[in-house]
Amino acid sequence: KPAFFDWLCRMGDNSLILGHRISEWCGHGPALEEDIAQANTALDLIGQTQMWLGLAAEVEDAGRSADDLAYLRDAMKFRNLKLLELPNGDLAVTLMRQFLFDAFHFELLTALCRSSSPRVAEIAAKALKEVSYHLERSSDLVVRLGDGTEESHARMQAALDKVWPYTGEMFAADGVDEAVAKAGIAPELSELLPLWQRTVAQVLSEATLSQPDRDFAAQKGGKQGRHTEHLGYILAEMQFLQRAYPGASW
Amino acid sequence: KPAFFDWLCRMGDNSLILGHRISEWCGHGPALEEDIAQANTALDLIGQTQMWLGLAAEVEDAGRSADDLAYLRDAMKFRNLKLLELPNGDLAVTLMRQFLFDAFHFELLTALCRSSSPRVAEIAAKALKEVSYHLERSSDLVVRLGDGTEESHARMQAALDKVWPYTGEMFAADGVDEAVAKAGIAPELSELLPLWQRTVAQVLSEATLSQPDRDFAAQKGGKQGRHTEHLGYILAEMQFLQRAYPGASW
Amino acid sequence: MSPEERAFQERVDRNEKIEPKEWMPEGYRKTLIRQIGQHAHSEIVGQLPEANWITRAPTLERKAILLAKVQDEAGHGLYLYSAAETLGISRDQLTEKLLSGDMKYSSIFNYPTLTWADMGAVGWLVDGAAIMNQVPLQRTSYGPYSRAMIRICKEESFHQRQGYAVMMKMAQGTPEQKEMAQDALNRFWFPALMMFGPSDKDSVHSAQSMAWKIKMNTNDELRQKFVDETVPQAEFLGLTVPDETLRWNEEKGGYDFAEPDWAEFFEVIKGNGPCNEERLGARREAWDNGAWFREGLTAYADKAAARRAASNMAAE
Amino acid sequence: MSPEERAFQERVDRNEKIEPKEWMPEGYRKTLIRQIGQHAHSEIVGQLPEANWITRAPTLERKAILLAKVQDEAGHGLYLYSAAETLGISRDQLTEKLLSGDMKYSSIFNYPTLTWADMGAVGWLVDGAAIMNQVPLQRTSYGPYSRAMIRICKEESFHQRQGYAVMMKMAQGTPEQKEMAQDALNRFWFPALMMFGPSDKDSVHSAQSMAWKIKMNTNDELRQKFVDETVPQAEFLGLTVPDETLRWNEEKGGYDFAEPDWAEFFEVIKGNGPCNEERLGARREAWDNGAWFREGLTAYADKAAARRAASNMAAE
Repeated sequence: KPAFFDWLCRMGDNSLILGHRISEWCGHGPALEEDIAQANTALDLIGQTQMWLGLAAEVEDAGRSADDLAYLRDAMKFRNLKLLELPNGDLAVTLMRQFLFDAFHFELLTALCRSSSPRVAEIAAKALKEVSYHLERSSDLVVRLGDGTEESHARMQAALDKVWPYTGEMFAADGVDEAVAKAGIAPELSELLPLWQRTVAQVLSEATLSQPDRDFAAQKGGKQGRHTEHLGYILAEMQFLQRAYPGASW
Repeated sequence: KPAFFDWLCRMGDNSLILGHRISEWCGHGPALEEDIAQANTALDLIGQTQMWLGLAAEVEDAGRSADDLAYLRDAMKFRNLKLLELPNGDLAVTLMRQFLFDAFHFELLTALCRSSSPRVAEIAAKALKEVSYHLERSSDLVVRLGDGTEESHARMQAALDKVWPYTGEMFAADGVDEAVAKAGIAPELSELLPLWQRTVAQVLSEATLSQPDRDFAAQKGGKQGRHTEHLGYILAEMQFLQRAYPGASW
Repeated sequence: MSPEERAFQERVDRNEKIEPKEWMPEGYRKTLIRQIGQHAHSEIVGQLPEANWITRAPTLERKAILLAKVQDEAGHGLYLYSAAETLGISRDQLTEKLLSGDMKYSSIFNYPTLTWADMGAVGWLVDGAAIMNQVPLQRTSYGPYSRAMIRICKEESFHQRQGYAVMMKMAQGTPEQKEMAQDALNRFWFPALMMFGPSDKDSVHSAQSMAWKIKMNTNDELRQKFVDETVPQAEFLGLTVPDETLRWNEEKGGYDFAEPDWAEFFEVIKGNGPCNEERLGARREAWDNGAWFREGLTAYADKAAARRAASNMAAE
Repeated sequence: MSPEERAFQERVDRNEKIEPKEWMPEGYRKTLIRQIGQHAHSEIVGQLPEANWITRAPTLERKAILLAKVQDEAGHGLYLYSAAETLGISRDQLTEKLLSGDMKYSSIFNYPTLTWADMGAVGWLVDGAAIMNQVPLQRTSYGPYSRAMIRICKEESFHQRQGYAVMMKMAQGTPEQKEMAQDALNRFWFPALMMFGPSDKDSVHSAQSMAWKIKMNTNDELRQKFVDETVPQAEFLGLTVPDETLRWNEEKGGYDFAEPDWAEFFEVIKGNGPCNEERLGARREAWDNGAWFREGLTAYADKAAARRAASNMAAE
């Protein structure tokens, strides 16, 4: 059960933190269609956060709500991947991060539709519909911008090089991952790796981008609460009102 | 007394918020000497904050400390000038803001050394020593960068144009200012204006910069708690620990 | 009036819709471009004051609602730019006019959003005032504009209700929340009244626009209507409208109220509002930083078209 | 050994200080440049992990202390660059070597500071380890370096005490604070042990450096000393050193302890630590963004000199 709770926090924190980062683009996007798509993705992710953290709160059964989990935990207790808390950079970094995560997220949710937990399967099925679209959009943009102008190609390649060392954490299973896999709640992460690699290889090739020659698993720790220095700033901003006005109702 | 408290908060919040902004440069300055000088200025300003807010807390006599005032008020209750919460921009904006404020701060503290409140006079005398040096340094840098390269000149002029509409607030007296002036605690702000104008005109002329042709008082409200959108972000960051761990001792 | 102009005016008078390819007076076209363009720009710039609180929204639910709202606004921008495009001006041209300062956006968005209560006040008052303007425009004479308005009004009234709900929570919340709510009302009341434009006696172009059914009511009519609807809502919230002269006038069946400070209004229009530089700066930065993105997509589209052409050629 | 080299070595053996203009072997000069340069770079880069918490320091007092500390570090950088300059290399040259990755800085600064307790842990453990290295270097053979070390050590031991005081507050604070303190110790323990460099058996150049009195103790000696001093301090705080194998060895009069993960050490050195890119990126950005500032000052200085020359000429 503690492992299940922890794992649910990972799911919820991933969507919360990525949703937060994307929402920073609101009103600042390069084209109206892109603004709308980003806001929509953020909205989907916040919705998924409500479901995952809602279930986490139920499983924990300690009287906390999804909002309590989102707004009243400090960085050490957050379980999201480090990849997702990286600053947005130029839009290239944002989109590349999105694609690399979407490709993983899609496979994970697909597998979760067969979870031994009906609640998990139900949430996964709902989220999968949205994430299928996220992946479609982000892989399409990676292809078009990778194979666009010289500048867009260079930016996308630089973005890929930058975020690559953070991608391995998605597949690095620890005790929590093993426990939920054993219980049939979630798949073995190692099973997802070849699927992810295939998607990534295919999209990057179509995008005329080269897979970086760097250890893709150099950066880890987020799932265990050891984050980058960026997360603290995200939370200071995100949690301000709940922290400053404890107990108020909004 | 409420006016005195409010006025002391203005003094303390000015140094707190400017100190905060400058401290953002720590480790990111253009030259080691500049890093040291910026950190030193920030340090002076935080020290002054402790004195002003400490006295404000005494005057209020409601059991709050300087730290409570700094860390547990939300933006509406902050009384600093809008000028001081503007983002740092390039170093040109930071230095120009510093100079324009230092020139005011210097005259204000000079006058406050003759305050009818011995406590105010004492703090002012201490702060004046530091601020004399701040003004010396910032006016020197404005001159050297204004009359430096074409690029440094252009940056300093752009910085001046940008922050200029925020300077008038320093001299815009309201009921609080009038009350403390009447009590002999603080000078009439209008008396400081010609002194400030003389310093500014002299330094800008030596710096080969032109005084902007814009209303210098277009931006107001900070002293009454109506700030820019930037202050909320400053406070979210600054106050995080005190908000997240109420009552803890550090 | 030429025969064409007369025929045109008769169609308008008969409430027929004018469609893009049909003849219209140059003035009609120009006025519409200016009005629809300004409206579109307002939707786009209007994202910024609210985007300012998305990352700080106090609950997941409120964050989702705010995101959806900002997304809707971008969508409205899209409809309106499309409507303007039917008049022969491209979205990029309109954007350049916005960024150069050639075209304006609603001056309300040059005021900052300083507390969470502002998310309530903006929804309640700003969207409220916007709706007051827009509802009659559903019957405007230009077809594409009228249809855009119908879609937009539906969503806007939803936004206004959400804003009022936020305001309600705040007004009924802790003393600090109530203070924020009152402060938000204090700050947004007069700027909201300004949204209807200058007083009728100072308003230019109005008569022609009304004849063309581009403008359906006078500024003062709409302002009165807004005050009459909003004051009871404020009372219901337990908040005080920041106008000491406000009182019910039995005779006219509406409130007497103070004029906004028109000097401030014209200052803001001129660029000296609290956030003019931030707002336009943010949009310029977004546009400039996005150049590589737009160019990349265009280059890809060109390459893809060339590839398709080549493979068609090969297939022939 | 040439006669000059022999004479030089004898002076070193007699504990005479070598001064800038005196003859010295090329290897001595080069090794010193590398060592002093690395040390200077470490002071500069070392500002970043602590600067990360200045804007979030929990009280005004703590903020002031932290600011003063970061300022001191910049000052140490200044002394050390000056010491290096006496060996014939300029500060700008050294900076370029840092930014190009040619010269290193202490790998400890590639670890992030994640909670406020890290401000304690960095002061206590990182400054503690640095002092352990630096105290003997006050007696180093090169005069300017030795004098810089004397000034620096005084301030560093002050920093270490302040760090320990923060740690004490945290360890004696709320359960959450204690948890942060323990977590900080867990994260910084092994990286602190790495600060003394690889085990003696893997350490190159050591013998020559020790003969020249550039290095005063072996890596393992210093590491042992650090562990022996630090473990009781951790116990006093009520914190647990994250090393299950740690135990007192009566026979050697010191602790037995686990080696750090040297594979991790070499990965971090290679650039794959948690923050290598952030740290070097921040310094590069600072340098690049500051170019106009440095150029502006130089241009002014040139103009001012020319003006002085002209007015002197006129006066003659």
